[in-house]
Amino acid sequence: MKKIINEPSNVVDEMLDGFVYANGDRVKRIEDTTVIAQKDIQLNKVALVSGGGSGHEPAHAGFVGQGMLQAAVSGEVFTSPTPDQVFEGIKAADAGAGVFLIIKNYTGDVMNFDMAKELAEAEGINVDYVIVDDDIAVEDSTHTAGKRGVAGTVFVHKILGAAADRGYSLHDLKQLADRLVLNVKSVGVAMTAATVPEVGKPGFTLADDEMEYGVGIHSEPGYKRTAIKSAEEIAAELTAQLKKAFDFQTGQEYALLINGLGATPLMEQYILANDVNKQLSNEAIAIPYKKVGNWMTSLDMNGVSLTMLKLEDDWVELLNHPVSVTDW
Amino acid sequence: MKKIINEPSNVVDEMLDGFVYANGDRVKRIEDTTVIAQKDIQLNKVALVSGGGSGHEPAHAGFVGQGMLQAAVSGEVFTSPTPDQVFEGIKAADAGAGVFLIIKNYTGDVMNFDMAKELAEAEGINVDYVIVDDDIAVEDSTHTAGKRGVAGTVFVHKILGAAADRGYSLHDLKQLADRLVLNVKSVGVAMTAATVPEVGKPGFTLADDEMEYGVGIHSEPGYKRTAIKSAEEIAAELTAQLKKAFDFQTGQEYALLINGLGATPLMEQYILANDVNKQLSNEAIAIPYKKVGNWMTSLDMNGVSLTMLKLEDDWVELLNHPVSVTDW
Amino acid sequence: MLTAEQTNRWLERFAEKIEANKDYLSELDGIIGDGDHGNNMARGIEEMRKKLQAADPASGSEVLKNASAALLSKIGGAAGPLYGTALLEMSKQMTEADDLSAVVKAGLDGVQKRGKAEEGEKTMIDVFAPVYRELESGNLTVEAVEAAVESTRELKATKGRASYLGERSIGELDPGAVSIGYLFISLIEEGLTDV
Amino acid sequence: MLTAEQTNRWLERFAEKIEANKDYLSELDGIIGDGDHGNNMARGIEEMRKKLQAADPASGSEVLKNASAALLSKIGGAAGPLYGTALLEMSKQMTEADDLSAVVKAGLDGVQKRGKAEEGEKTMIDVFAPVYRELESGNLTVEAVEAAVESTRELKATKGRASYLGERSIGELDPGAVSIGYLFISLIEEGLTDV
Ligand SMILES: Nc1ncnc2c1ncn2[C@@H]1O[C@H](COP(=O)(O)OP(=O)(O)O)[C@@H](O)[C@H]1O
Ligand SMILES: Nc1ncnc2c1ncn2[C@@H]1O[C@H](COP(=O)(O)OP(=O)(O)O)[C@@H](O)[C@H]1O
Ligand SMILES: [Mg+2]
Ligand SMILES: [Mg+2]
Ligand SMILES: [Mg+2]
Ligand SMILES: [Mg+2]
Repeated sequence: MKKIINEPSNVVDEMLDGFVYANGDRVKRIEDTTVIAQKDIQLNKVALVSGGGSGHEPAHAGFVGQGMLQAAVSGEVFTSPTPDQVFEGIKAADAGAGVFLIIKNYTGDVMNFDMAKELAEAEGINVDYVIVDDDIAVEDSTHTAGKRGVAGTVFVHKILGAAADRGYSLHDLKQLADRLVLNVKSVGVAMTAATVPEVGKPGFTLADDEMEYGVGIHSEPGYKRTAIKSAEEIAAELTAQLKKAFDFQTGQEYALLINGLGATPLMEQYILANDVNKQLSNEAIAIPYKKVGNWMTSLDMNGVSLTMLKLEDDWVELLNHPVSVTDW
Repeated sequence: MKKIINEPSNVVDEMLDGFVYANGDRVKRIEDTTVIAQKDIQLNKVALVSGGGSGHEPAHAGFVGQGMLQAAVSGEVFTSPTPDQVFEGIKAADAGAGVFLIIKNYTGDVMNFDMAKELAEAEGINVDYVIVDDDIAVEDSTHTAGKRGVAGTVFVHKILGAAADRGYSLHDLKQLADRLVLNVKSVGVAMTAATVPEVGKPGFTLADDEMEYGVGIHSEPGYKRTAIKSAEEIAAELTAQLKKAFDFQTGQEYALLINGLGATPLMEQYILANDVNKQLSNEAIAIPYKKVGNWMTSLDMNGVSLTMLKLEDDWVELLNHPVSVTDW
Repeated sequence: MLTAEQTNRWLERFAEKIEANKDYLSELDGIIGDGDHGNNMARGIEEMRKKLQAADPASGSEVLKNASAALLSKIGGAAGPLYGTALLEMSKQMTEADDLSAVVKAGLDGVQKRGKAEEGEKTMIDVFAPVYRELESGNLTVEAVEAAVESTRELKATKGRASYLGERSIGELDPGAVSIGYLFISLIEEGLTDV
Repeated sequence: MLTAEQTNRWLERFAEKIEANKDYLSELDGIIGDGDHGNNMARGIEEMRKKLQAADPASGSEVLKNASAALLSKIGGAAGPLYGTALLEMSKQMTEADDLSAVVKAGLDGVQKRGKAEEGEKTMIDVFAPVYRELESGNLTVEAVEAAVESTRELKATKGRASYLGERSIGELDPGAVSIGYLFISLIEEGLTDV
């Protein structure tokens, strides 16, 4: 395992301290917690809190700041944070207008955030939430824990953050959030699995000439293992999945996110972007917003995911709303 | 070789198209060239042009935009661009007040940019330049091509870009640039070498338990191969090298850049940042500016570099000057 | 009901089993989940030990409450809220009832309310529920717990992370079933099922 | 001086050698440089062929000028400006002198002005310079070129990318010396050294 770390069990604590060291003008760490909170939170705006297991950097701490998240709560690597930590995040973020939680759809995250919500409500803080389940690689049936929350969560952070910054009430944010999650879908491909520091070996193994479609951001299994494909073929597969899931209609507008999973060079992400463009230019849809880079990673996983968000109303404006965060 | 590409010989062309697809609101590609230029360049300001071999993304195209570079010229992977391409970049960037070139110190870059400068001057464009040679892993003696230009170049882009945005003349920019390059130093460590797509195998090999200090961003050899060290030990070594090179004095101020080389997760970069902080907090110097992330990468190299810039005058302000680029 | 001393013995034995089987639990989770169950449980157990040693509780209920808080604040993931809820609900019930099976039933109900899983979905419920039934009918044995744990092997997961594997989740034990099995085996081994 | 037809033959033979040895040149560069010299040269050669086939030049000088422009615009790296300068300066000199050694000298001077390397620094200069001297004294042979190329093996690089290796650059051929060796060997093989 080639990692620049110290004790594997200390990676989260040290990372958070390093993050605050580097970005201390914008954020602070709430003492004795894993909460990164915005400094100088504006009063009387709904505060956004998100988080989850660590290992997805820059998510979520990199999105803390004016216009996006007011607090991010980090669990151990790939392990959802505990209710008391999330509760600390809620308290740190609350500016008197309530707190809105953005939760990725994993059993652990849902339960821990839900318990934190109960704790906060018991202290008189208004809390509402949304569960993001954008990963179309998983069937949404009674036979699974439901679709997973992956990179599409980043669009949800951004748009809700902008809306909160513009003064949306908790109720209005909830309405918007519910529509957002219905409209955001992602699918990924992995060339290698991630290695959790405390585990010391990759979550699964792919042969030198293999890749897998649909792998989750914690190395959850995908839907198809195959020989390595060209960028063009990968773009064709990923866009076909999204096309099917959305059922593209003439005149629709979408935002697009190409997300590196941690070890994939930006060069390859842009090559894929070029091929995605070629695929989508055959469709009668418009893509007025695009973003490429590492946003919701999976430690050192080599791979990418493709997210599309069907745009409604003023969502492009909200995507373009200025933010003051470390990574956008 | 697990890469998301098509024809290895087409990676640069496709990447540039993908880049413009994603960032077309801000940049354009000059037709039939490898030049990415800012749209709507402001008249009568000195324009900045940089570039070099590809494979260092987001450098350099990611820095094109108001307040930083007006054009970036890409060569083949790890191969300096040709004079005609650089000349196209100069022409695309020129807004009537002259063009300033930021060149990394490699024999090829220096010669190709120099020939481009001659071509531009022959057409009446005022051109000046600076050569960045921040890599202290290399001895600066008559026995080498001189110190290499690596991640410190990013600080030079940022500060000169801000100065140009504030209206510095070509002459004043040159003065500033000459002082900057004397004050910026970097040193890196690699866990793995990069694989150039057309080559298909890593530029060198390190055993599973080995790493190498001082490796260059094109897999040039470093100064010490050793067993894998902890983040703490790596921070101690890198800061010791910089301390020696700068000869830290009480009261000095520095800017700090922790730069991922492509395949190193942000988590590890922040862990290293934390250890760098521990090391530097023993010194009587201040670090009023810090930045962590992938800025000057080496394809899929696993490793990091540490850059320090001894601050003078208003350089912190220039570092904080707002920019409108894809990656900052 | 259980005294503080009895409950401490129960949980200490449970802690030892978790620590001894930390890697095994993570390995099981590596096959059908994300490989962290042993680490998660061990982190919680360490905190629980600290809390239990520092406290001077008056009752078994109080011990369980302290343990619940420790586990809830350190395990994380799916197991954290479930163990936290199980122990908290058992703690509450202990102050009211004098019947161990009612106590376990309260824990089971809490976990089902929290996790929405039924029997047969390849989770800790597949141990929790039969254990409750055996307790009620007065013949809970180590073998019965082990049989319940073993029964998860042939189940297809439809809850939790293992559900993403679909058919491929069949053939391996559920890690949460194994770890909660240790909880009940510890209870039996400490001779607390018929106090 | 060389006619257009002669110069075309010279460069075509050179092109063939580069293409045949593309991988070899990159391998050599992989040992002491960054492994791209063969690819760089091949990219330039491909463009040169295209340009030379499309053109209808009146003189050898014009052929060299076209070739220079092609190489300059496609090789990149260190070799691009050096080859471009060498051919451009030779082209210029051809219009003035009728002496091949003077033409080669002009190329050598151009490369030295551009790259600031002296003999003994393990670069293409270590072939270029002796070739010029042999030409001047009238006995340039393939063996002499090969000996010059071979002489770079024992040199320590102090210019270009190989210089970062210091002592470790000793023991391997310099890729640029090998490629420029092909240029002069092609000249001899086409029988153009004494026209
Ligand atoms: N909805 C649920 N109800 C009951 N138990 C569950 C549920 N979801 C998961 N579990 C249990 O949790 C265990 C996994 O715990 P753990 O690995 O610590 O959490 P995570 O899945 O978040 O990594 C599973 O083996 C299963 O027994
Ligand atoms: N300063 C110089 N003068 C003359 N030749 C040089 C000089 N620097 C490098 N070279 C030649 O260039 C060759 C390397 O070319 P190439 O690999 O294409 O460029 P790069 O080093 O930029 O990758 C070396 O083998 C050497 O012969
Ligand atoms: Mg987990
Ligand atoms: Mg090169
Ligand atoms: Mg798990
Ligand atoms: Mg080379």
